[in-house]
Amino acid sequence: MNTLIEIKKLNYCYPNGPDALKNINFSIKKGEKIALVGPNGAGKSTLLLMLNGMLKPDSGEVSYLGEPVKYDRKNLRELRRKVGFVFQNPDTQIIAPTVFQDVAFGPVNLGFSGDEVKNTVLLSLSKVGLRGFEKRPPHQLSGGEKKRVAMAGILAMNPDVLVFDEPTSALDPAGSEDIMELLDEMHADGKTIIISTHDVELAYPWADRVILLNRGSILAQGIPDEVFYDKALVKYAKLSMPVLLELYESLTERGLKKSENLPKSILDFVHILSLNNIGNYPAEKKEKIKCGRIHLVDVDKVKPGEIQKIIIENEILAIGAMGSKAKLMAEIGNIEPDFTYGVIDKCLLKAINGKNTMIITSAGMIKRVHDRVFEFNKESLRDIEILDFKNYAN
Amino acid sequence: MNTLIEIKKLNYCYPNGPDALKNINFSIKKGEKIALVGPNGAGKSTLLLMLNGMLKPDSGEVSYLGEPVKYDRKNLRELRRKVGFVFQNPDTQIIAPTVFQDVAFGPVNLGFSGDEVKNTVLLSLSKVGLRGFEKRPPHQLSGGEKKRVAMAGILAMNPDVLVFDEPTSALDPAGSEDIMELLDEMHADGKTIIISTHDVELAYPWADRVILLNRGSILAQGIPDEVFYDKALVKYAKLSMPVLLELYESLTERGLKKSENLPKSILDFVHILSLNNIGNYPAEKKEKIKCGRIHLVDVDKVKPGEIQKIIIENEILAIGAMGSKAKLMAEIGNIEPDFTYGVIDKCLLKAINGKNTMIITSAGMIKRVHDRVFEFNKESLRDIEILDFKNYAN
Amino acid sequence: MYYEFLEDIAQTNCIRDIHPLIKLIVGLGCILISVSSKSVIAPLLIIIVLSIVTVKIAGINPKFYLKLLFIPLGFAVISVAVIMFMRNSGEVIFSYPVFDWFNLTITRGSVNEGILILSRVFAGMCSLFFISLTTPVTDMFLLAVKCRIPRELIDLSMLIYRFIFVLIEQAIQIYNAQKMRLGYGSLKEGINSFGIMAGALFINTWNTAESLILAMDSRCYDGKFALNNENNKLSYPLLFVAGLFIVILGVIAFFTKDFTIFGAVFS
Amino acid sequence: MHIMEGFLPSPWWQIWWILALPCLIYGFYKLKAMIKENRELLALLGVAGGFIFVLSALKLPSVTGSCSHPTGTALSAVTFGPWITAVLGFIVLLFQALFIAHGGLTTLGANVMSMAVAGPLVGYYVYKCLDRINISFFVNIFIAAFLCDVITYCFTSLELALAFPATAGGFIASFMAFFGVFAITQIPLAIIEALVFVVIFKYIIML
Repeated sequence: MNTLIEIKKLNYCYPNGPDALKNINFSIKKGEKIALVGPNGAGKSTLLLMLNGMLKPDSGEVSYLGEPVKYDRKNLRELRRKVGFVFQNPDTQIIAPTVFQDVAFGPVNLGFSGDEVKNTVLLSLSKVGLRGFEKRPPHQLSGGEKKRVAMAGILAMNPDVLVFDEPTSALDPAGSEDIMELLDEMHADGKTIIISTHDVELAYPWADRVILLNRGSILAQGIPDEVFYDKALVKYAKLSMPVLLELYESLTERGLKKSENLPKSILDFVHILSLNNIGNYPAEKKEKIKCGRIHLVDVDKVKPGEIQKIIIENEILAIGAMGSKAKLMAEIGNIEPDFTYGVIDKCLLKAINGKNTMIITSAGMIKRVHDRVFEFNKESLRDIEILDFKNYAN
Repeated sequence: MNTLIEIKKLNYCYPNGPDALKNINFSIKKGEKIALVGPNGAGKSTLLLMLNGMLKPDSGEVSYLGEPVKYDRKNLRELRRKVGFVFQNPDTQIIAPTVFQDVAFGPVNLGFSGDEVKNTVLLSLSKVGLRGFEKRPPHQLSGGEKKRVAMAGILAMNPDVLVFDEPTSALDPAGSEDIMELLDEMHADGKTIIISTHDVELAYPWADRVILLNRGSILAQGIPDEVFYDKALVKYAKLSMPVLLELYESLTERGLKKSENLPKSILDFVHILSLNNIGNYPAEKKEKIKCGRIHLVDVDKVKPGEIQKIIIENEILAIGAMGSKAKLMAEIGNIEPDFTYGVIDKCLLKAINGKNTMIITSAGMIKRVHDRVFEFNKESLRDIEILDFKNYAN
Repeated sequence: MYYEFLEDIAQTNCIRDIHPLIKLIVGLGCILISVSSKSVIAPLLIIIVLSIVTVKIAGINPKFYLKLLFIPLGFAVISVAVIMFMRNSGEVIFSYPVFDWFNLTITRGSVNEGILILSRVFAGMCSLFFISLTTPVTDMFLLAVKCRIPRELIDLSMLIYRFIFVLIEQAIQIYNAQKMRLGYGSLKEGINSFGIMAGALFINTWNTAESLILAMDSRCYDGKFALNNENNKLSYPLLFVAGLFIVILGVIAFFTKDFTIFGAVFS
Repeated sequence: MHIMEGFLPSPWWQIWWILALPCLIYGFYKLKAMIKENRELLALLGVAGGFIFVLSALKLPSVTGSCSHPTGTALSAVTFGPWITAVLGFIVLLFQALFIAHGGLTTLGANVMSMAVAGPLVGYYVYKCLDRINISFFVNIFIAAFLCDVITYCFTSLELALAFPATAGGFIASFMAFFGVFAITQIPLAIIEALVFVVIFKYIIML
């Protein structure tokens, strides 16, 4: 992995304002998922605006792929094409009177031809699950839909890096999960993703790396476990510990054996407790019973009509859909997925309780499922099986 | 407790829009804490707007203290004075050039005299912890401060019922905790409080009663435990289960003994696990050791300077401040409180781990601390002691 | 407090997918025929036909449509009354002396003219409603480009279109918040509250503009706005029918030009 | 005070369109020059146009029968000058006709002349002149906004009177009649709107 964005000794203050950013140093590697975490007013948005040259630092340097950013018109345009920025409030980001026109705004200004524009726009809209919305005026969309239009508008410019300012603010749980799922899909597509948020529950399981910001300075950066498990640090940053970590901490204080990894999800927590011989599945206690199987359906290879059959034949009790294509397929096949976010972990949880599950997803994410299950099996000494349905028809 | 607001067979639809509310029936008793929970677009805000007559139902009845609401000018004014409404977005609620003028908007319209206006405004501002902010222009305030100005503006009209639309939206954890703490203070002041939210983690431990809304209809109403523990219901309402409940459910599925009450906080969870003989404090396992003590300091009776002394004399390891007065005192006494929200439970958690804690609070909340500790002792068969510091000086 | 936007209804009406050109030909054609009609026949025909089309085919709620027709009533009645008293010709049918030197008089000619103007107004409004309720403005921008209207003007219109809806939302929120704190109670409070709201909206406008500039910049704005890539399919048979309809109306208007209710006294 | 669709007969609606066009073209020419110099102004003008629409679409509560709010155009005239305001006013009036059935398409020319050209122009220059003679700022604002309002409706009466001159007394008598009838609602409205305008400026200055 090579360094994509590097910031060195950056200082910035708004005209007539207090210092907004003080001595910021960090670098972002290609393919990372970074969360910039801090309370309101910590300088998160200001820092993000540096990344695509919307603000120019007073001193210090921002470089992209090793080249210091030049603040002239041509170079800035180039940078902004590569570093896409999705603002917090979609109402001020959506410019045009229809969804199509808005998503086409970037491509048209980049000088794409008519057909290219059309193709990119339709592709971007289908990526965010909004095909068929082309003619709708933005003011008739819901908050989550507006956010996705804003995303499509940026995706249409095909950037390498995607920057999101508070991607889930003002969204309800279902809306937030949709958006986070979309971020994962984009990441699977090879994009580097940076989000800013004050929601620790959101950042903790999602991010590869966390940068903790307060009052314009970086307090800490590292993997989420390290950063969020430091109680004093989190408190100093005016944030709160993720609930699962706080519970884990309370329990270890009361004598729970510490585990190698900190719990990021319900699955992890159940696993940690079971390592302590707590809450083991009744049958599991007596003998090593077989875990449930995970049935992995490739959305491009299996027809919607066949899914019902797989479900019945394999005694499947819960279904997860990963990605917008999978959700669309579930809808066509008239299946109500039980999980649409954090799908793999939720299916693993069902599996260790002896239940069969199915994950519907597209080719890009299949490897991810295998990896996660392999890793979990290794760690927990279980043998959860994956059945691939790539060529069911044959 | 007598019925304050009652809604019967209410129907409403926006002109040319789809049905916004269908056959709504519920009643709110004096002194309740109600959370109206549902995804975005469920009709929460529309329903709230019915409560003070901003919208008139197409059919059905809204009554206040047993009297059906009359939609004429005079009666509406009276109703709006009694049912205060704080909007989601403070930017559209506080628009006067200074904080003082904004808070004074309601009292001036009520025809208060100059002195009365001044007194009410200053009192309201001190209730929300913003004394000294009178001359500040609102656009210079942080999100949390703006929200508190909006609250002060409503408090200044001295309503009986306070309605909050998404009180913590867009606030960071510290800001949200401050606001929820304020709601509790107002509740202790005798106000009935209704909030709308899509944040289940927020509503679950806070509310006395939850009304679950989706697509304009009430799906369920009842105590939070009942409503949120129903997985199918929560999923149908496009919400998510609170994390602790989800974990609890997974563990019971794996054989954890069900407890009488569902876990609302980390404390409850630790307690439930300890009932299962899990994660018991090492010392607790061998013999019944003494729990930590809770030192309860009345903010009106003890001087800030004396607190340091109490801390040292009693080996206090964690300090909680409840209410804005307590926080102010801690600041004066140069003490950094460890807890400012969910204080009692957090101190109980410390206490069962054998640590001494201190709670600083004002007279109105002292009884609440005693009640909660008494209840917890009864339930968990522990004997956590409270030491009252009401007259330390004497 | 605020109006329902016909645009929102147009976005979901039943004949949204017909090419805007056809709908504009019908709407504008009817407007032109009704303002130039010399008798009430053509306007009455337009009122009947377009109302049926709007309600039955485009599927607009008839109650709402009727409510819309009352919008012009106040202004129309007052103005028509003035005209009836001012433009006398022919036989006097009503006269009332107000002062010694002044008679309020209505004549056959002025009644005829009054009725004619009223019929034109209602036919004009029906045609306008037909356009407003069936043709979303978003469909018209591409047409405007084809008509060689300068791009800057169209781009500006598109921005205005978008921000009308953003700002109206804010205005409603501010208004509701004021209303809940008992603003607008008396005329004085009303003026004060409205002024504060307008001022706050003005400030918001500038802030919104600043974020908009940022957003446009971050999306590589280079002086271009995108258009919808395609309009609805233009159906030539339908175009022909629409054209025929207008021609027939025009012919009817021409041959009935001498018709008056109270006899031909009006030139 | 919008003249509705169908009210103005030929040739008057054509005449007002023909008179409005040069004003719009001149305004557009100025606007284009402004945007060329600083492209960001397009965004500002777009949002400002939205603001004018919203302000004029809000019904002033507690004043029934009100049907015109030139406050928006007056504010724009002070900010951007009267000619660019004419272009913004044109777009806003077009949207008003289509969105909320205020005004019409054939009468658009006449409405643009009265509301987006005559009113703002007089208001703007009165404001500029009074500014020179050291009159109190708020009094000046009041007078300018009041005149902006009154001129708009004088102009509308003029347009109506020209189209419908009285049989006895001709244009003058007709003008007096329209002017008199509408004065009942429009003069109080103009005073109220001028007061609102003063409050707006007091507010903006305080920030």
